[in-house]
Amino acid sequence: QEDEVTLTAVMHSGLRVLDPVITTAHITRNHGYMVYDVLTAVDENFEPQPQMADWEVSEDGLTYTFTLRDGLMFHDGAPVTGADVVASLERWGERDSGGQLIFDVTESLEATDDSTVVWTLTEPFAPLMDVISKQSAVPPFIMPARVAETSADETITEYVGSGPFVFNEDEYEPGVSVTYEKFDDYVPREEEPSWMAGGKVVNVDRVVWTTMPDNLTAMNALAAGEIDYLEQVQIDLMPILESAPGAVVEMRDPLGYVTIGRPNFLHPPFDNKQIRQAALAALGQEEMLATMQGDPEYYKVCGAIFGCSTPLGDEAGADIVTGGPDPERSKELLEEAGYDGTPIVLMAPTDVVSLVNQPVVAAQALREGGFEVELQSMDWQSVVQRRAQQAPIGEGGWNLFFTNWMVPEVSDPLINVMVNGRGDDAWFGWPEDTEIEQMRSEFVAAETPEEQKEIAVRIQEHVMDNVNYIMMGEYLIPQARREAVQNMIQSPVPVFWNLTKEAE
Amino acid sequence: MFGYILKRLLATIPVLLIVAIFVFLLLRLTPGDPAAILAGDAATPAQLERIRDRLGLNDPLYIQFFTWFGQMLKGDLGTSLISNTDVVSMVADRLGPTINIAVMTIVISVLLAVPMGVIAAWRHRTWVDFLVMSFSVLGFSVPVFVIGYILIQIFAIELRWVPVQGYASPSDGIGAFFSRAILPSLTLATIYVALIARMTRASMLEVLGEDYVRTARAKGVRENVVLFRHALRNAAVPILTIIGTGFALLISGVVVTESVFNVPGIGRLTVDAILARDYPVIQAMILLTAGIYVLVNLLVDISYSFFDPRIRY
Amino acid sequence: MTEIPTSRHSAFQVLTGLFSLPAGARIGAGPMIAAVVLVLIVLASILAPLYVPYDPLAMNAMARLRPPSDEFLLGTDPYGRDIFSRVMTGGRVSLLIGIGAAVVSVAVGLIIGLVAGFFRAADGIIMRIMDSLMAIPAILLAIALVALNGPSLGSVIIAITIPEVPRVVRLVRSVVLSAREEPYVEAAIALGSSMPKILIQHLMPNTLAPLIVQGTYICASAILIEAILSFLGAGVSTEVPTWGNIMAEGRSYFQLKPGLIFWPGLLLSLCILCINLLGDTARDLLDPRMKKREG
Amino acid sequence: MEFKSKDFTDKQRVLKIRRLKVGLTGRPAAQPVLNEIDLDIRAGETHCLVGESGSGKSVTSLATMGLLPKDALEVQGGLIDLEGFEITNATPNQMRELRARRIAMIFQEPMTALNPVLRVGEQIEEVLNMHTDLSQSEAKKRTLDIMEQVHLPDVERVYSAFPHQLSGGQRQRIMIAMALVLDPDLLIADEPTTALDVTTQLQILKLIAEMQERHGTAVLFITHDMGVVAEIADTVSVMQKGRIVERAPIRELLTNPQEDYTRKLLEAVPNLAPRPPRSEAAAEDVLTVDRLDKTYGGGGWFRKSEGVHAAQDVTFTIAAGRTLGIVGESGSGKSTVARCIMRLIDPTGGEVRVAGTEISQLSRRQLQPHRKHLQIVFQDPYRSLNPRWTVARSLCEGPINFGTPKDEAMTRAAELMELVDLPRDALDRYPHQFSGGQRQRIAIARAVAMQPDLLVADEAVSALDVSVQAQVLELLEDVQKRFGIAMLFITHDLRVAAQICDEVVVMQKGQVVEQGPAGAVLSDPRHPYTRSLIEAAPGRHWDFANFRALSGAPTAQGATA
Ligand SMILES: Nc1ncnc2c1ncn2[C@@H]1O[C@H](COP(=O)(O)OP(=O)(O)OP(=O)(O)O)[C@@H](O)[C@H]1O
Ligand SMILES: Nc1ncnc2c1ncn2[C@@H]1O[C@H](COP(=O)(O)OP(=O)(O)OP(=O)(O)O)[C@@H](O)[C@H]1O
Ligand SMILES: [Mg+2]
Ligand SMILES: [Mg+2]
Repeated sequence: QEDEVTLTAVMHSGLRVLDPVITTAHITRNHGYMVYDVLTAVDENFEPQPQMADWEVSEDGLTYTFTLRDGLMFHDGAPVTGADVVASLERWGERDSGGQLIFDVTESLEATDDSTVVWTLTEPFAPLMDVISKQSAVPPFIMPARVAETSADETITEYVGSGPFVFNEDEYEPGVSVTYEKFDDYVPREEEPSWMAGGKVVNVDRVVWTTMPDNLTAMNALAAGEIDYLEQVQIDLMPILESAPGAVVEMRDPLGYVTIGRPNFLHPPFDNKQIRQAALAALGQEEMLATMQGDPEYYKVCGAIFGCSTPLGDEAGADIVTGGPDPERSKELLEEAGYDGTPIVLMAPTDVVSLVNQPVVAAQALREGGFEVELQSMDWQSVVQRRAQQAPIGEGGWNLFFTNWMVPEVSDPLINVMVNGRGDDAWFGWPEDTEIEQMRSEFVAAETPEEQKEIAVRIQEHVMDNVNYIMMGEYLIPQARREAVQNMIQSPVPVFWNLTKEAE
Repeated sequence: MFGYILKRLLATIPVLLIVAIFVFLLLRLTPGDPAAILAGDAATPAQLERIRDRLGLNDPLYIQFFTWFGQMLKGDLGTSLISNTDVVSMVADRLGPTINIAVMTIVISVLLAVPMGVIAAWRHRTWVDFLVMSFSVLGFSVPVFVIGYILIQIFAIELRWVPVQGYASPSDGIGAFFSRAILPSLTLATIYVALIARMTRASMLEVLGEDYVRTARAKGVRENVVLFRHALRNAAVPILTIIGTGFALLISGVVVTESVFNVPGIGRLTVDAILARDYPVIQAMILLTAGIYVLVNLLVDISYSFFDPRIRY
Repeated sequence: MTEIPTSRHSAFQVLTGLFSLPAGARIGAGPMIAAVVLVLIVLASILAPLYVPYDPLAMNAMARLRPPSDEFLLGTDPYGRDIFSRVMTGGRVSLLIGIGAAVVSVAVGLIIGLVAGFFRAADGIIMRIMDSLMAIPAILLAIALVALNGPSLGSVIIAITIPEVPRVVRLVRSVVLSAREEPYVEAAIALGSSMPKILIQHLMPNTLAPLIVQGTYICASAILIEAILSFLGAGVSTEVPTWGNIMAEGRSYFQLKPGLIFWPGLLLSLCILCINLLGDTARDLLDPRMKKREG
Repeated sequence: MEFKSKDFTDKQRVLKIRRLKVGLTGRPAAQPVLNEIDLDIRAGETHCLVGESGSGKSVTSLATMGLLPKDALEVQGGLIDLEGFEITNATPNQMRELRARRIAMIFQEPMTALNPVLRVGEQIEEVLNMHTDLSQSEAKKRTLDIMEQVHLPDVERVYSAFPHQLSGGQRQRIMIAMALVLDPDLLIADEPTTALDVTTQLQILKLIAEMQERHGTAVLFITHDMGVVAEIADTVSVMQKGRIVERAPIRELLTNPQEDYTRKLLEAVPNLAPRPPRSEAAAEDVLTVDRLDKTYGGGGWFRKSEGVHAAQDVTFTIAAGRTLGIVGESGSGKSTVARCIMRLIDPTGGEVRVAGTEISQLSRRQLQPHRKHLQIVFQDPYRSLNPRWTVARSLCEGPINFGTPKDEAMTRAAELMELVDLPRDALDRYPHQFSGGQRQRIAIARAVAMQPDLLVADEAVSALDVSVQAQVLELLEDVQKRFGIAMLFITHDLRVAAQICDEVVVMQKGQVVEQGPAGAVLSDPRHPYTRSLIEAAPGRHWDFANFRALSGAPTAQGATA
């Protein structure tokens, strides 16, 4: 027992929800990858790869057959069967927006035997493999059927998976710390690991995740060697680690995040396209990113709504935000639109570090661009509740808020919720945008990557013109580790297989 | 005595009841929706609505209140809306660190502050008095988190005497516990020391002017005996009182120090719960802290009679 | 005939003395310095807009976290705003919060306390409610209240005030309860004075001295609580600079750019130090029990 | 009357004070508090220090003990010699050694002079622990022994009692035991009996004398009560404004005082023989108290507590222009009766009729119009006036409440100031700018301003010096005569009662034990309690004002010359 290797990692947030299907929270998704396995997963080239199962697609593109590999076993010792897979996919399909689209065209989904699952569609759904292999927001994790039968609106209460780590329920303290043990019976694939695909070989005995509410404390703890790994490093604080022996700062996730602003289409003034465009003109990516990140190495001015380094990413029509703030243009547009000086209610969260800066910088820029701005500070929970309010401004409504996404969460028109144009059914802000819906249907129907790309570019142009949302650029968050921790997989999701920890 | 304790315990019931109603209403008026945090960024309105239904958040307020209240009477504080864990066990896990650190803080504070206050009063209007008072006013003037950072910088980073952060329970070894608990305790103690030293001084000044102190001196009693045997015991009641009411300050301080030193205690739990609108947890926590506060002050009141035989219940 | 003044009236003597400083009143150098420093800080804060070199809100993403220089006297913050301008302007709101919280809680507490102290019938209920308010941890209540109303200046003041009110109520009530046993109050009853008249003319002035002392402490602790609320993310909006939120914003930079915490912290601590010192002095001077030893 | 008359010249001198000067710390130029004091006390001698309040008696005693409050007072010259040891230069340690062994002190307030949180036995034993090497059990034995000597009952029990569990007299016995346990050569007693009942006072005085006899202790006894002086002194020093103005053996001082000041002091002592009765004009009754009852407390949440029967079945009447006195020891219920009559508290039974109206059952509101018929003057002149109000405002408060216009009230206030012999311009001053006697005059003026039918004076002169007391009593009589007010006069001082009352009611434990014309009750008491009260009055056979024994007293003047 003495030479058990424990890895202590400080994660970006406390784990509170243990059900990776019910929530989109990143920390819960990360937890999902520890405990559960997935059927298939994209690799670093965004190519779906087999994980628990191989698959075959029929000629007509209507039948998908999945075959589970041998040796798959849940932590309680039961083998993974086709029934488990079906139940898990069905629960996931109720929660995930991509999943919902697939189930809309599903004829049947059944386990034909213990290791085979057949998915039959009523019409072809080209991106099906991309959707079920996606890394975020909700990947379809496979659970035992009895667990997966829990209603999709209720959280599960049993945490048994077939992933490479076992969740230690006794040592779990919600929001504070969670402990995972190596699952000795896990059989990794043979392939080299790449993102969530490939062999998941565990080289440590225990992984402990904790949170530290104070950034500085976490940095000091890593510098002092009290922890092994720090998921997110505040850029400005990097000098603390630079001078600390044994600490390494590096990039793990090459894609990073986007930060965006979302206007409310229901109420003046942002129900007016020209005024939305004025806002776009008033804002400048560089100013905002620099304030958030400081060091230009860790941000990227980028106007591609699907991300600059993704297959569908394209910066068409984006110079208006990438070219720096243009208050004059903004004023002109406001003039033309007949802006009457109604103040814009801009919601500013105070308690989420990664979201504090944007509204403050934006408020300043918008004012310079001729807007009246009412910056309303509140905690993130209040933002979350308020942004769901469709009421007019005077009755608890809002005009603009900012949030962040991981690049893989916005990387195509199906995943990216902000390009949904279905009015009341759309994401907060509720644009009623038939053109974009049309383009999204075309995207689903598209058969080749080239075709998809072409549609994506049109969506990009449309979004820049119509200002469905304001792309404020990409940024990267480095991680830090002790030198003794090595071989961590480069991926948007921090995963703890493959890595090794030497004695320090 | 027993009758008095019983009476006081009964008297806490209305207090806690008012706290319960107040907090319940306050929380339901506060914007925020636990269903939204549960479901995450991309949830649709229909999904949220269904989750709210499940959590009982769509019931009329009074039904929610009586459901919660009825369960509470049965000792069931419910389950966290967010993490779906039993509130009682959640709180139980977090209580230890806070209580241990609080106790250590009180011990440190009393051991430091009382002699300080006594000496300041004894040497009233001399440089000793000035020094003690300056220190105690200073302890009152610097925000807790700044004190915490300074202590970390000096003792953990520069001197490397103790770890930067974390908590170990005494069962993990006394050394581990002390090395991690000492800085948070000291941080919290600065306010408390200031408070107690100040009150000790004031109370001692008053007592030192009393006739029986003069009597003691007239008996030829040594000065330290005069101070600690004759005067201090008589000065004890206000000091105890301030220890009791200062407990509220301690709870406030705990919230901050637990963040700075990464202690998994109830202060952080409560703040997190408030920010996540995890109603059952907030309700339980505020009731718990209010209960502890009331209880501590009851203990303080009872301890009066230990120091002052005139007080009998 | 010489008479040794009893404690009761010396309290009053000293109170009048506090404002007119009669011959023989001894106020040490400490409180004098404190008063001067405090006045300087208050003036500097109020007049800040007249002399600070930059708009405290003006950002410059390209000039973030600059070290002190001729251009930026104390350097810049993570938004590229001038720290000097922010710190000096920040005092206005911090002091406003301190004074606002002190005035509001003293005023509200005074009214409730007088009522509780005088009307036996109301006393029980009022004190139970006050006990309850006191039992709720101030910070948690404040966070919840700020979450409820949004972190505006007003709601921060209210959030700080509510937990302080019960303390003031208790103080006022205890003064009223003891003062109403005074022979001069009984004499007033015998002279046919009505209850409200006795309450306002005889009893209320007794609460003045302790309230002044209490007020200084509330003022000082309000400024501190504002800082803690900011630290916990429930403070005043960053568009309104206060010492508290400047420090809270700078807290991550404690090791790298201590100025962000040091300067507002210094002014804040100096201020509180002075207020406390003056409060203590007032207490020493006003509290009859303190005088006893010398008298 | 019998005086002590032993000659001490051959005895060893215990205390010798020469040209002692005490002043405010650090202000040698200021008026000194003690100015060139000389004092000698020899073994076995009782030396009394008398003088008005503030004359420096206590400061003298504290200087001798080396207990002057350092930050306020300091010795600025002279010497204090205790059996050859110079106290003014002693180090704190030397002083500490001296105390309790060679010099001990008893203070006025037995209530506050004992540490309330320590058992009394321990407090005595502490002296032994400090100054001797006695073992624990020996110390306890000695303690119990000395407690026996001061006639404490049930010493084992008292040993482990706390001060608040003992009566005032018992506490003072503890103090004496503590002072005498190491057999000091000098005992200083600063007003040791002033706070006690006359009967208890007598016992304590006897005890001190007995202990002195037994141990040969020299006693410096401070008092302002001439009666006490007459009882116990061998020699007397009279102090005035920090000086000793006269010193003489007791008999000489009482029969033939040299100084005007001494003479004035003695003349002011009221006579214990009742004054001649006033003619009984057929006036109507202003106050009728009928079977008045008051029980404090009782009730309670969990158990019914007993409650204190502070007044039971009290019945009396007072006619206009007459004075009725209520006397009795502390706690006998005097104030309770007064406060019931004033309706400051609500009686639990019986009737109170003032100027024809039954007021005991009226509500506050109904009572209000009747308030002007009855007024009260309290004991404590410092606390009965609102310190924040000018005299004028206090004087006008009542009349304005009853609808007098403001300027009219002011004019009336000015007249009243004249009536009570204070300058008109004093109206704009605050209470603290007056002496105690003056303040009591203002309080009387305030009461009189309402032109009441009944004036209640609850210990109205007890807090005042004898000389001031005499003036205030005079004023009360004067006011009564002028306005024909009926007066209820409450006092524990039989001398005062004898001089001012027409009728006297004697109370004990809440009950009236005897009542009747003052002359009858005080010179021919029927109830044993009244008798014991009168017998305990110190110096009761001496007519201080006339420097001779009371005529008709059992022991004639010169019996022990
Ligand atoms: N601590 C002190 N500081 C300043 N002056 C004092 C102090 N104590 C006493 N005095 C002054 O010394 C004088 C003598 O006071 P002292 O207490 O000896 O009077 P006393 O004769 O004992 O009067 P009483 O009969 O009222 O006890 C008074 O004028 C008093 O004001
Ligand atoms: N408010 C009260 N509550 C309960 N008991 C009281 C109260 N006031 C007085 N007593 C009790 O009633 C009894 C009579 O008290 P009262 O004050 O009338 O005596 P007194 O004769 O005026 O004594 P003194 O001469 O000391 O003024 C005492 O035993 C006292 O303890
Ligand atoms: Mg005296
Ligand atoms: Mg009385």
